[in-house]
Amino acid sequence: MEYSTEELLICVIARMLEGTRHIAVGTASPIPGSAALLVRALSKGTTRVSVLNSTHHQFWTDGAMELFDCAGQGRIDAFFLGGGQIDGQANINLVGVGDYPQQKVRWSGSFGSAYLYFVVPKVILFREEHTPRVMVPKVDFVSAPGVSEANVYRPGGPHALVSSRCVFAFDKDRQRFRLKTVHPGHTVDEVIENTGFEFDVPATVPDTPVPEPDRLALIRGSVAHEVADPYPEFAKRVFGVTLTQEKSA
Amino acid sequence: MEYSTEELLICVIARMLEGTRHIAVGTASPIPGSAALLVRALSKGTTRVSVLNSTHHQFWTDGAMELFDCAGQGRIDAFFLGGGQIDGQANINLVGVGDYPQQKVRWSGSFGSAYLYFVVPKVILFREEHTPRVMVPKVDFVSAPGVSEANVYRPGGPHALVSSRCVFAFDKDRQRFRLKTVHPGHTVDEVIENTGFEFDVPATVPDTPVPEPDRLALIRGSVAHEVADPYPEFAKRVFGVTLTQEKSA
Amino acid sequence: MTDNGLMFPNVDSLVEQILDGAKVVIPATRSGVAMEATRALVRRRVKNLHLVATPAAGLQADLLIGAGCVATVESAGITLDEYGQAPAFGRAVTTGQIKVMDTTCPAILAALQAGEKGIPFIPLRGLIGSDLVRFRDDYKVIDNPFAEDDPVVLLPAIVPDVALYHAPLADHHGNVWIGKQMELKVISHAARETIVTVEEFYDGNLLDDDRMAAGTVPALYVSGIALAENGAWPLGLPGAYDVDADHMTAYAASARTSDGFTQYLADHVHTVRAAAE
Amino acid sequence: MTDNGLMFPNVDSLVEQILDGAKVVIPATRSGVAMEATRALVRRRVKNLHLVATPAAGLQADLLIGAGCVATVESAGITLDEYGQAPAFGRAVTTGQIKVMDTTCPAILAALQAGEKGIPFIPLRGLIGSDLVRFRDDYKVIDNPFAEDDPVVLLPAIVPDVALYHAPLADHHGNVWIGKQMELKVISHAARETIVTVEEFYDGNLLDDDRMAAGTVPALYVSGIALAENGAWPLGLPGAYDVDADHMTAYAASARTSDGFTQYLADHVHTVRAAAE
Repeated sequence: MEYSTEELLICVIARMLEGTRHIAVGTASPIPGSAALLVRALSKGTTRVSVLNSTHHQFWTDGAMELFDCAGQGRIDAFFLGGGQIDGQANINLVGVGDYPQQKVRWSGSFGSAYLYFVVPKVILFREEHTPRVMVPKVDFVSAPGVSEANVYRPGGPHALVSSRCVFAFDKDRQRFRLKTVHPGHTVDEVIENTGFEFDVPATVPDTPVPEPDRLALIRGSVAHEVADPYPEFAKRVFGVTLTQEKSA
Repeated sequence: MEYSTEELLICVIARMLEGTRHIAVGTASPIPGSAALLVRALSKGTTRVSVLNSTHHQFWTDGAMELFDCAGQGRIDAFFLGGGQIDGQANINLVGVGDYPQQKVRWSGSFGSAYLYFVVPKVILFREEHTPRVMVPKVDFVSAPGVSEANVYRPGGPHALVSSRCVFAFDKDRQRFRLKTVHPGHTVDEVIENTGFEFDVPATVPDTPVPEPDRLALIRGSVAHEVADPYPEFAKRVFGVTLTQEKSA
Repeated sequence: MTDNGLMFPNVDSLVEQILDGAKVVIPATRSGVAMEATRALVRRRVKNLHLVATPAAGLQADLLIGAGCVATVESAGITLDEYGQAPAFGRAVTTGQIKVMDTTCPAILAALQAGEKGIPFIPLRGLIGSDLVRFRDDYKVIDNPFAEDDPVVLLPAIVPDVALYHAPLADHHGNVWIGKQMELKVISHAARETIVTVEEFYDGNLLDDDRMAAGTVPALYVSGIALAENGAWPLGLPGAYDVDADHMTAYAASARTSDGFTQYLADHVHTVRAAAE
Repeated sequence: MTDNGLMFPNVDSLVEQILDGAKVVIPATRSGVAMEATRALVRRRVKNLHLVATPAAGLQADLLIGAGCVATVESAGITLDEYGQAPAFGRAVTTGQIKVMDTTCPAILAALQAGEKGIPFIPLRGLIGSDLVRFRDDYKVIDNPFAEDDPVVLLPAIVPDVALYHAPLADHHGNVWIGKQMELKVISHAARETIVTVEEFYDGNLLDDDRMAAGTVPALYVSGIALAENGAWPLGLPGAYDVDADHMTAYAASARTSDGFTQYLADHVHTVRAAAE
């Protein structure tokens, strides 16, 4: 069965999240958002998904504080973070390139990363662009560190890094990434070449499993429609789905 | 014009509060509550009065936190506290008699006193019973201290103590009460005899001014009706006013 | 309506969720007290509760204390308000039957907000020099690190095992409408579990209407709901019904003695179940 | 309706309340941004604002920064979301025109809640080891006094001079309905003054209906209100209207250069006033 890169990535992330009780998804994360909604569909309702800015997939009534308070209470089990730069210790940089504060390139800012990375047990780093300018030896600014000293309160942290080329697992003890699978059509050498940081490469690196047909059907069906609420542009581009205007009372 | 003790006390307290921007009144304070509502009536609406548990005279929408947060923000200018025991340093005891914790007599507890006494600029102590068992040399338990060390953050504190016999002003520098006026029909000697703590007595102690006729009219008119909402028993007993059942939508 | 496991057929089965020794946070007298659930707890003979009042309590605490269900009370005050002192509470303190963690209203509220935020402690102005601080080993006074010579009290966060309250409405998704009693939102967030009785059910989803959503605790925080018409009786429920003044007066009179309290339990707590059986 | 001094005849007179150098707290893009008031501030050529975002901002901050109204931005992020990076903000940082106090969302929210509570600081988990702490001299790491060897970050309270936002409704008493955007309650409480534009007026008193009261900021906190239909345009207002995507796309394209930004101001900010005069 044919599939797009987006659909492959949705299935990759969904596999990491099966059985999760409560997944929260940030504002600029349509692929992780779709993965979370797929997991919910597969869970027959036992997985809760809170998509920020969605009309229908969020449960907040306490304003901007609630996501963070909820995470602090230990009620959020998985979240996604990205990064303009990501390094081999899973540090992420959402602030900019060059010497802070007067940087050469300025991005938007760290948002919730410096908190959620510490308190959400399973944080999946997701960044499609897999080039040496993103996957760097050392980030120029640490928005949120990948690892902490032993005495720092940190129930949460990085679980894996998913890109358009491969999946890295994060090894907390070694404080490094390990190449887990390479997406079909990509190679280990290509990953090494495009990654600025060092990582562990096992003797054999399997291919990333392709999307299962039943999941592709779910993605293109209910998930595509659900994801069109928070991410209309994405749903149109990837699934050709446009949400009919439907306002809450 | 004839007046009751309650009406005298309402006028005494009201005189201390004229020009106040925002007065808050606790749950068990019908006389201070009436005084606050009188001040509001006299202010032509510039004084704001928040009566706890009133349907119509409070502005809270943030639950039990709001009164205290509001006081912490400096938005409450006057409040009332009582005490099962009050001593000459304006310490108050709302907890009980005897050695804590297994006391001989246990009262309800300190409520907001240990906070509001510190942050509300003008706290008026009000206790009708003026006997040596209430006005003690030293309280058995300090629910809230009358005075603090110089380095303690304390924009608020005691302004006066009003009883059924007299008015004491509190002198912050001397950390003692000074007898200010004695209510008509009472004497300085009687006050001394019934007060367990020491206080300053000026050479001449004037009588407490009697209620002005226009204020009595206001008290018996609009104030009596307004106070019947939070304090129905009091309004019935003192003013013979019963609120007709009127529910908010 | 999905079978979300949140709906209990009656109050007695609902309160099975509250275990002996639980730290139970309860609302103030006028905020929606789960009195029917409280009577069910007394009938179940729950033991060693640690009650946390938000920030004060009344009849509910007095009943549980008098019935021997309580080991510890953390509160800024226990009172029957215009009906007088809480008699069972007074007896339990003077005889040393319960431990009281005395505090002041904003301290208990701030500590619950700390629990809500997942922060380990929270500072509060005031308190210094009061015997509340002297007798609370768990309160600490530090120098404000942001100023010179500025002592400030730190309160440890409160994370209750259970929040228990009575609300006007819940929907079949498990969302609970509390109106403007925002401290109920705080305790629902702070506690690990939230157990609620409601006056009635709401058709539809409370989160779909922004006017209702503002005063709604989402199902995310809720562990169990049961219907209990007049569930706050003899206390009132804001916007719904007033306190039963005659009953409160009668309770205050009965509970003045241990025997009278026992008789009250027999008449108003235990017999109800017998009648229902 | 009483003449409570809160009602302003138009947005231009309303924003006179915001002085040069004020610390102004603003909501996030989807929470009710007072864009009409922002354009009025640009027309007034307000200077040296210290913006505090709750906890991030977008077009509003970008416009004010590009127009030279801002000295400092305290924020967890400035972005046009799906319309790209905030171009005027990016230029202002790379040229050193503004000071940025970078932080993380829950830190700014917690610090505003500390302002709301009148506490001098508040702790927060996380952050340790990030460059946010390294570059924020006003953040402190202490040892948690309630545990052994447990470092925790303390954030100083934020007490803004003014909160500025756009809400769906206000009544003639000065009460403002914000729905479930509870962070607007927090900033209204934390700030010394609250300045609001509203879509429309509500007949009656918002506090009289518990359904509305739950989502209402009482007049007690409000310093000024003016009517501004479509006042969040080109941003959306929850429950009322969506973002104007075409306009946002056009802004993002124009503002990519300084000249384009100046032209945008001429076309959409300054000319409006000229037309109205």
